[in-house]
Amino acid sequence: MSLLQREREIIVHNEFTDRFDFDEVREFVAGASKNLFISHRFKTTDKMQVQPRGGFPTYDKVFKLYEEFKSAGVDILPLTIDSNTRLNDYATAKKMLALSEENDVDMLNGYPLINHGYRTTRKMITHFDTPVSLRHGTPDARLLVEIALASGIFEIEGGPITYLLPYSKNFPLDKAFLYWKYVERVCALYSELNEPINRESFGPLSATMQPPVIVLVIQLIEMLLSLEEGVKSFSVSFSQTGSMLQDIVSANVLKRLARKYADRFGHKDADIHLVYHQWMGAFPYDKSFSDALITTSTVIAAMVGADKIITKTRNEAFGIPTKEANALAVASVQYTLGMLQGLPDVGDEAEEENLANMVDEIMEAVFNDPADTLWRKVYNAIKKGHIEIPFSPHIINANEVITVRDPDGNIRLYDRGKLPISDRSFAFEKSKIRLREGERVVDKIIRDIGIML
Amino acid sequence: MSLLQREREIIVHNEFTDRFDFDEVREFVAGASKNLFISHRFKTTDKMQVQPRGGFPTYDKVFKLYEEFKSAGVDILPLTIDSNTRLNDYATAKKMLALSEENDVDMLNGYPLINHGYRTTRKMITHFDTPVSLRHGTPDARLLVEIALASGIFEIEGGPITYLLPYSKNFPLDKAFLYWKYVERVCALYSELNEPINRESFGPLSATMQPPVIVLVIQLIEMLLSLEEGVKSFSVSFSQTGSMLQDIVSANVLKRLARKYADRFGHKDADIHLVYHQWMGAFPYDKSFSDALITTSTVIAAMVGADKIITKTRNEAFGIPTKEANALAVASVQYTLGMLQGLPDVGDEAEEENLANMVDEIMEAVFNDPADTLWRKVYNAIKKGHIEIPFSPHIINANEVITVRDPDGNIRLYDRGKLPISDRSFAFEKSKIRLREGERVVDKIIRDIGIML
Amino acid sequence: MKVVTGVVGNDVHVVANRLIDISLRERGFEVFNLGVNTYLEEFLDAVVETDADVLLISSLNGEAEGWCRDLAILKSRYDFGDVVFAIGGNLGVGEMNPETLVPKYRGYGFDLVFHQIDLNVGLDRLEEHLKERGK
Amino acid sequence: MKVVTGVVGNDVHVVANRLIDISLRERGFEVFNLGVNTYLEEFLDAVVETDADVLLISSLNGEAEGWCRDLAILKSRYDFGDVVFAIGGNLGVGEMNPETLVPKYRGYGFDLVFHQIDLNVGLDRLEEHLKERGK
Ligand code: B12
Ligand code: B12
Repeated sequence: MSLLQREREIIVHNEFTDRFDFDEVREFVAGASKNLFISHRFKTTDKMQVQPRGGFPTYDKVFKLYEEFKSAGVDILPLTIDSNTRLNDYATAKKMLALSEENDVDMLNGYPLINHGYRTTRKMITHFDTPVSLRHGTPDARLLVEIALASGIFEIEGGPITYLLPYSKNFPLDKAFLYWKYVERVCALYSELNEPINRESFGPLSATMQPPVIVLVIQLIEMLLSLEEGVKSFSVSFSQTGSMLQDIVSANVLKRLARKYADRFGHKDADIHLVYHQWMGAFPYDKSFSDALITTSTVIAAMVGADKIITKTRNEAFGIPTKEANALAVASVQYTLGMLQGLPDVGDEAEEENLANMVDEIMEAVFNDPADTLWRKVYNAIKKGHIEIPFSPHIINANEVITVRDPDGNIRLYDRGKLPISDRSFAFEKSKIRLREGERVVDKIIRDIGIML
Repeated sequence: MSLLQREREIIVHNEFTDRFDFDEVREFVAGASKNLFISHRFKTTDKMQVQPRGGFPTYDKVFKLYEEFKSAGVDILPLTIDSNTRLNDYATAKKMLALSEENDVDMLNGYPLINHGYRTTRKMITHFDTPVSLRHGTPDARLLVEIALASGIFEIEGGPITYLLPYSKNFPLDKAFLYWKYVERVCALYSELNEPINRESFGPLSATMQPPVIVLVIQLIEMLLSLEEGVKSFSVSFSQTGSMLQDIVSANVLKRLARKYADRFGHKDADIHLVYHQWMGAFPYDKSFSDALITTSTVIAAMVGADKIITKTRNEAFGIPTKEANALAVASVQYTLGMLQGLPDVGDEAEEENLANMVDEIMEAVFNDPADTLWRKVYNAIKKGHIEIPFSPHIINANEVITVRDPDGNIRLYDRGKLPISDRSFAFEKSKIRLREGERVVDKIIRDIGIML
Repeated sequence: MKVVTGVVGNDVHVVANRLIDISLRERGFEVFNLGVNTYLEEFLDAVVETDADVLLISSLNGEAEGWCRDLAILKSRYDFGDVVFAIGGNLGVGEMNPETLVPKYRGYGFDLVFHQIDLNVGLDRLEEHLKERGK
Repeated sequence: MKVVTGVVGNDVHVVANRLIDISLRERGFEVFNLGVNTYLEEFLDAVVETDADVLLISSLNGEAEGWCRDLAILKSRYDFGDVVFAIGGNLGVGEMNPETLVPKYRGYGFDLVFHQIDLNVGLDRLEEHLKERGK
């Protein structure tokens, strides 16, 4: 028995999981309907795939949610996991699930997949025969991913950085890398049986004033860490910045560099996709404004040429959306994509060049770290502050980079912290910034966070 | 007394108008608040001006509509006239107004301005102290415009072609030119007293498969006819075509050529503005889709750099919108414009060149007509089919041009009819068209009309 | 079978009218299209003149009611035998409840009333109706 | 005046927390910010340790109820004197009616409850409340 297999047996053997039958699961994956694989969908259509977010505590509510989504014309179904499960607190999740089932109130903000188990969940997934994407935010997702794959969920979102720095306060970084290595390897293993399992990184990060350079670096690194373990289908992603041009520039550079770095590391056979998240920051309380924001995001997604769009809802500012509000957004996004025609091909040479330079500079600094493996180099880079995420709650995050918006809404580096970018690149960023006479940077940042309100 | 003044006295002396006091009106215009002039607004702000459509039969309902618009953040108020008044059928308008007032049901699709009169209407206009735009569709608008200007409405939409070919079945064309000449001259006269009166052409035409070349030619001609009479502030306009790129191309070419032709004819001092109409064709019956369409139009308007946007509502497919639905659109468009940032500068050289060439070709053909005045040249051009409007109900319209959409949604000339455009330009258009195997052109046209449904 | 069609009143919405013209012809009707901006009397005269089987009126701009309330009176002046009277389009100003609109127009003398109903759906129903009447 | 603040439970929404930290300092409070992912016991311990005047809890991800229903019991174990207990953010899962939410949290032992209320509005009300209490 391989070391990995031994670890897997330990992981799936716990008080919250019914007997996990590896052979049965292998067989299930090998024979699973192609319709469950987003990697297969990407190969067979050019249409931008529309995927909402969503998950409820109980099986029945998720089932009804999926029905609602299907009738709204969804392309990819989501399964959002509750935040106790994300923090591996299955006991609390269990308690809250019981309360939710008894009282018909939602005491969890997502679906506690471990507590429901794969046998039950698989029924639902195969019933809908549509790709499902696992949305969580879990640093240690080993058990979660085993149960998800066994359930027929063949897209796994996240990564050791993107699901850690924005989602955790003190989870150890090195553990996260190792746990995600496990996830990648399990995904790679299953990928050999049928269509590839798709892995997707979470580009929105903390969804607050994230400079594209940091987003792109982290996307590329998580992609490389995943491909390195044998994953063959990977989605890089980012979320609406607030500037249409910055979104276009980000997409153009990300597409180009993802291919470049994948090829450079010998992964020419890997499929790479681009995912666009509708605005991930603070939403307005006026629901018709939220509708307008959602449509605007959709138009931008079409302009950047995303392969998939992840939608928000008009209820975003208020709380977990009802299934109706959620389905409404799906239908409206599909409508918009269907009627949008004649999109121009846009770019900005100077911006793209500077962004690509900054990304390359940081990537080189990471590669030049003397550690032996890529994940250790990245780990060191984060510890050194060569990589950091503004508004991360994590204690290891450097918290030195400061970003503000330029007059066109582009997010710019105001303080580069310890990011290893050249003076020249940084000067380009700085040159775009204009502060009002006497305005304090913190007030500017508060305004810049709230641009959609 | 000038000939014009004698004509004016005859016009305003009729059974539906209370004594018209020219001196008092002159004085009123001379002393009117600058806030009533959109021409002044254009000079003092860069913000895209948001203007809905709207009009109800009774004074009270229009007053409430304006209140609703103001609290939604409107920039320019509309006054839409009912269709009996448009056809100078003031007697029917009067009857229907009485029925509307008695029964509290709207028996007219707009405000019968003649029947209300300028003394009453002016109270409302000055109360709101906001520019008002007159939307009608009247071939003989002489009386209407006198009453409008006397009421404090300082923007007059329309023109001898744009308010005739799409709006009338058999109104004589030469009369329309002469009646509009009157309108231009009255506008020019008042323009000397205070800020200029703004004239605006109606680019949407019949709002159905209008090829940009025809729209642009007609915009330029109506602009020249107006400037020729002394108007100093003019807005050219067009409506969403269904292809983002075609909108951008149209705007770029229209802006450039409007300046070029204005200058060429010695009107260097005229201010020219660009107005964008949200989708003017058939709207979907799903109101949230209409919302999405409205937001998409708004994004495109921002990309084309319009000075003013004219909004639709989520009720468009159903009927005259309630004031609430109308105000909702205004608020949502303002929200979208406020949050949209980082718009790229887009264009398409080949498309712009071909469009400009076609426009120039038709313009030259018009100028080369041997008639003595511009309006007669244009009149002849329409009679010859050198200018025509697809889906015009007018009996003089040539009805030979056929347009279809190319795969990117651009409206293309499939049959150029008698339009005097060169083989080379036409070949460019034709080369873009793709028909499905065995598809009949009429079925394609029906599909192409209904792209937003 | 002969159909007189057109758009009633001061209404210039011609797009549906063009499509109706084409669709009726394709369905084998002989079409007399009076176009937009046609008054009720003109429609009735044309029905008489052409000896039509169907009068199919469109109205889009919301004015139909004002123009059609007199239909019953006008109908009583001639003998239209079994001519089918149909009206379609957008039959009210503002958003209307079809459940109150339809009976109202039937009261005016229309056999078939199509408020905001697709052209082809409406024409299918017209053909059924004609069949039922044994035409 | 001393304030203990942070985000309760398994909640990682840190943005408001950073802004609250800055705003409280600007208003002259001495701030002990426990950050995100803080449990109720840790908050209470910190209040005791720092001898704070105010405990200001945030919750954004909708889990507050699960974590705060035990406050009354915990409060009864210590003597908190006149410490002001405030909670704010997004206090329910899904869209909630503030009229049922606020009394519920008051029942748990909070003096001030700010559901979906802007930070500065909330802090203004906190200062008023402190004044009223003669602090
Ligand atoms: C950005 C964001 C994230 C980022 C957070 C990054 C980070 N580390 O901070 C990311 C993407 C990582 C994220 C993750 C998740 N999120 Co989140 N997130 C948001 C979002 C879009 C904006 C939050 C924000 O930063 N706002 C800006 C700050 C300045 O404002 P604020 O936090 O809203 O707080 C204001 C007030 O509440 C007030 N306030 C806050 N605390 C206090 C205290 C007092 C005393 C007072 C007076 C006022 C006050 O002050 C602020 C300014 O006015 C909101 C939705 C929204 N508001 O639009 C959802 C939202 C808060 N998230 C939500 C959820 C559920 C999650 C997840 C569980 C994933 C999921 N299911 O989607 C995970 C959470 C994981 C976890 N363990 O907690 C839900 C909460 C649901 C509910 N309450 O019903 C929301 C409402 C979205 C939604 N509609 O579903 N999220
Ligand atoms: C294009 C358009 C115009 C163009 C018309 C160009 C032209 N000459 O044809 C222009 C811009 C000039 C215009 C002008 C006006 N319009 Co207009 N216009 C429209 C719009 C956007 C689309 C109409 C269209 O072409 N649709 C495509 C065709 C194929 O479909 P259709 O006409 O809707 O008809 C369908 C069905 O009704 C059915 N049908 C039609 N007739 C019949 C008959 C039978 C028997 C059957 C079975 C079916 C049937 O078949 C069609 C296909 O399914 C509609 C709103 C909408 N629908 O989105 C407003 C609309 C019809 N217009 C309206 C109005 C009020 C006007 C104006 C008075 C100006 C104003 N106040 O805004 C003027 C009219 C002047 C006049 N004298 O009539 C209103 C009518 C209001 C109401 N009923 O409550 C509408 C609904 C817009 C609105 N919400 O305010 N308009």
